[in-house]
Amino acid sequence: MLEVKSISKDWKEFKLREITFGVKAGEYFIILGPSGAGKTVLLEIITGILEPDSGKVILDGKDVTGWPPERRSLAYIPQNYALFPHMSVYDNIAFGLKLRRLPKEEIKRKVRDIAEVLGIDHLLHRKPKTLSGGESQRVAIARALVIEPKLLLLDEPFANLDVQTRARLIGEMKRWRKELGFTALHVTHSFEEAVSLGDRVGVMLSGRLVQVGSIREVFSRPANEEVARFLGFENIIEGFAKGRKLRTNGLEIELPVEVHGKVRVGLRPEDIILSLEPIRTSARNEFKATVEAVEELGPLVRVRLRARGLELSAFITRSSMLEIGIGKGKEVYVSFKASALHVF
Amino acid sequence: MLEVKSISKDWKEFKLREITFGVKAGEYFIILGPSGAGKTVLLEIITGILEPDSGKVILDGKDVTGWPPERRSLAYIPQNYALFPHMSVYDNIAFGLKLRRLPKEEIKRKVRDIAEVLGIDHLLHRKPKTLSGGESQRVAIARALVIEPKLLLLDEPFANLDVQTRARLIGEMKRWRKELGFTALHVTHSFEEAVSLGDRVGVMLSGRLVQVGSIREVFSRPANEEVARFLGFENIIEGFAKGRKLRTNGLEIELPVEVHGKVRVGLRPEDIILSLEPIRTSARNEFKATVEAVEELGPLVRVRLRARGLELSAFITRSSMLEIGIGKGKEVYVSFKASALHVF
Amino acid sequence: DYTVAFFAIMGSFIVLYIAIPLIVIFLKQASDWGMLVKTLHDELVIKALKNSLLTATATALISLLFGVPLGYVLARKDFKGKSLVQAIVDVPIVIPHSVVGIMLLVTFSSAILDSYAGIIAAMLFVSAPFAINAARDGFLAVDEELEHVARTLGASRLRAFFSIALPMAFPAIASGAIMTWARAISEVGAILIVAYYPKTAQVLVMEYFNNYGLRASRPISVILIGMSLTIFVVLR
Amino acid sequence: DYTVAFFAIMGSFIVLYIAIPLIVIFLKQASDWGMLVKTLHDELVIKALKNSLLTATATALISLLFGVPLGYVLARKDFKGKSLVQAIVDVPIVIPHSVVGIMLLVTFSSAILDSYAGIIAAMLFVSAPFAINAARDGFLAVDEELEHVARTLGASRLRAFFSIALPMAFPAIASGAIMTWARAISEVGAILIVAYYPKTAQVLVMEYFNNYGLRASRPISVILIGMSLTIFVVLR
Repeated sequence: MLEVKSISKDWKEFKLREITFGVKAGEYFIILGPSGAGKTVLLEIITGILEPDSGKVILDGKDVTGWPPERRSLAYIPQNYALFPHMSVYDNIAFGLKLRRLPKEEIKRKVRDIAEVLGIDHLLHRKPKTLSGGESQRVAIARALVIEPKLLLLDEPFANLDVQTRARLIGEMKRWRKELGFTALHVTHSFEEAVSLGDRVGVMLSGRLVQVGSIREVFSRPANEEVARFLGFENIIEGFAKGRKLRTNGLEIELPVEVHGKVRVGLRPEDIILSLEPIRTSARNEFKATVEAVEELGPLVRVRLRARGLELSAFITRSSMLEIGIGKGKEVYVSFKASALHVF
Repeated sequence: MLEVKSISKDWKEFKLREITFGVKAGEYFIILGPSGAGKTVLLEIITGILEPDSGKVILDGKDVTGWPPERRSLAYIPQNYALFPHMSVYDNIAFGLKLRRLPKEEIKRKVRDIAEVLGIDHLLHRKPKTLSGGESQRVAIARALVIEPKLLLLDEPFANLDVQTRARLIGEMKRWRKELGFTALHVTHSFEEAVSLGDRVGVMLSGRLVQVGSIREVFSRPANEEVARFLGFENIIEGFAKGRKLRTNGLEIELPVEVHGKVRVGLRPEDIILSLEPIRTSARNEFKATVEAVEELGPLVRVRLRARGLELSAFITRSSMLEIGIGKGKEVYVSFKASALHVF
Repeated sequence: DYTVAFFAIMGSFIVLYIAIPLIVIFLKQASDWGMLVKTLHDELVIKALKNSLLTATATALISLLFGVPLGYVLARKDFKGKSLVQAIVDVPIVIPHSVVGIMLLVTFSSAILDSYAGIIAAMLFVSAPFAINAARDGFLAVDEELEHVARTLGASRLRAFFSIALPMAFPAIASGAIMTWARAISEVGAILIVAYYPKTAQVLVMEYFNNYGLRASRPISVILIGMSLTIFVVLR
Repeated sequence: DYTVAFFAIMGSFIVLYIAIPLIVIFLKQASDWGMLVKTLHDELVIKALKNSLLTATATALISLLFGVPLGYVLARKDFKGKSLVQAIVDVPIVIPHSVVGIMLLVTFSSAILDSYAGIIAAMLFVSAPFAINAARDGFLAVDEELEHVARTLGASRLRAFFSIALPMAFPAIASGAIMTWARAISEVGAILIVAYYPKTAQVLVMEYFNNYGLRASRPISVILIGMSLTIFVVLR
């Protein structure tokens, strides 16, 4: 239903390069990427707010690349919701219907219907600035869905909400989708939203759409090192493999599968265990390493380590940091299971 | 050398209440607290930029509460470094010395000496805006230390630096202290800085100094529930204890020590293990629980759970979330060691 | 704190220098009530006040008609020569008022000489920048995203302008219009050259002063100050 | 995009309305070179230009002397009546220029009549707000933390002002001073009432126009525009 064909665009600091993908009717497609990847620029090109430097946007078989936004029959919910502050919630939702010159009674009925589905029928007389974040987001969704768009475009819709509201809205989003049956293209940096909502996921990194597939596919088989890093494989180890042994930087690492030649393996920092005493078991790789730096990430701490020539990054909790007494220069034992390694 | 006596102050949204503590000569004292606790207001009262509503600031036995900042012989490094942008690095460092009307040659010598210790002698002719964050911080420290202040006040000195620079500067700070032997009062929200630098630590929460002691003391024996929460005991369980059993919300929990009567115990979210199958061993408490919400915190995920009437919060890594397939409504097994419980 | 106290004393001189003439003229006029009443019955004064209000209002409306679209373009579009346009808009502020009159006469000559058109031409030149800059700032404060969303919901660009941008920028534009009006009615130098007739109140103040002295021109002044200050209070 | 194109066309009318008189007066004068040269040798003109420059410069300096301390206090201190002070500072912008002259004469009478002091008094009233507001904005842009740090390093409040706040706010204050100067030299209405003599260039333009017509007043106008635009370009 939506086809995006080799879209390229230079816009401010963003550079989109040859982006191609399709969204099927009824599908919920998620574009997952870190901030700065150019996700918003891509959405604005699809809506017609920006023109691409090259490439095509095809909607229901028609090339709409040069069309103005108002002719595309899409609905767009930007990250800040963009409710019209000078209109009541009712007028916000009715905006698109009034433009379509529907009879007053029908507008009233449609607004009430969608407001009921979204649980905002008690807010219709309020002004947007009196609403909470979650209520604003519901109004923005209602305003978009009431015009029955071919495609709903959502830009980080739950990013500015507190945790409870966010969890509730993600849950309800599934219900609304069943009830109203819309097609959606949703961009986000949140794995949680991707897991909870996405039929398919596209991973977008620095202006390129690197991998498209189901979340499980993408997560278990990252297309390349870049995707792997984005998915949390902070440690990428390069070396020469011979069967189940990998030689690198003077170390020998046991692999989960047999490979030969030059390979790269990925290892998540949370799969590394640190200890003061060696805890050798048959299944583990274990080395002595020196702490190079410690970096707090809220309740978690990232420890940067060096084992001979190999640099590794590990996550431990703040309480373990204090218990083990980890600090710069400390010598510790690093261990991880062979099965935690991911061979690219 | 510095004594702060029952300082209270209402300033903007901050409310300091009866703050009392002392810093001994040669000591490195850390005030640890979340942002919004009023740490900066406290420092500004000590410098004389703000006047307290009540209470006294005593420096070397003299009551300096009403004195203007320039008479107090302190040096203050605010969070943004506050380098004078219209002066070269040399003039920034020499600023305090020129005010003291030292002979030109002596100023030159002193600036060069301190710049050498801090490793910024090659930057003396540069303008502040051409410096990196780490360089700026070094210049700010040099400018403060060159006047040989009785006391150095630092406001979140490493908060705006990248991880590498921060780790390096924390390390060097220890060296400079040995070399120059100053007394310091350092406010921060970072446990890492407290652990690495502090001789003693005061925990400041919403305008009150709640506990003072060594970091190990504070961390192993939080004075109250509030401190415990700040130190990461997100789960506080209240119930009636009888020996080593705690009854609460229809559950029975094994305690590490014998107690009787109404008690509260703390449990860190990272000490809770989640699994799909029961993994009962003698040392563990284990319950069935329902996932109420999932909240991403970078590489970590906070899972909010309900076991009967008990609400718990647990940390797991993002990869475990995906492997176990945790989402709202899912039933899982929650377990934790008795020894992970902290009885207040 | 001696420094701040000293600065405050220095500063209060200039504040008093502005405030005292305002107070003095009202006080003196209060002790000369009869003259004020007489002035309010002077047909010439009434006519001149009408002329002033009429021309200033017309100027403000014309400034809006052209200034609002220009402000919108300056706020929303980047184009070659934009900074030149912005510079031209700001030029009138720095040109001596009598010179403005000469420039306009040199350019439009008899088309504007001694006519309502001339008064408005002079006022427009010196006051239009206020309307343009206020409109530009007003539109800059409206998040363009709102217009984008309106367009995805089916509004044309013009429709999005009238239903989103204009109503939201309205307070800024209105206060710009009031400033434009105030600047227009305060103009004297250019009007003296371009259009001494039809006589405006601000010119009449000068004429009464030259012909009959201070006492005769004071009541009209008080009336004009009253009007200006009312405007000013509305604006804040 | 038709809407924006239409807006741009509407907007360009007002831009052209401001630009064309500027261009026309220069072009016309270029074809009348002799008159310009003659004017430059007219002693009256030279004297009047000197008077204008002198009084405008004096006004700018006085505005700075009192306006900079006031701007600092407005930027750094909260006090009761601050908004009233700010309102008083902005009042001169909305008062008709001839009325400003009357107000000043009513208040100061013969002390300022037909003297340099009178010219400066009139200029100061209308232009001081520019200096005050520019100084205030300049100081607001200087992080107060810098002054705090200077003080902990041993500087008194006054010393911190002179070594930190003033040098950092200097560009803003300088551009405010230039605006003050430009506004002062552009004033006509108030000066005509307070001090027709000693004659300033902006008044002389008017006198030549009244006595000898457009052709005689044009060269002085061109010279004044040249000066104003130079100022304007320096400012940007």
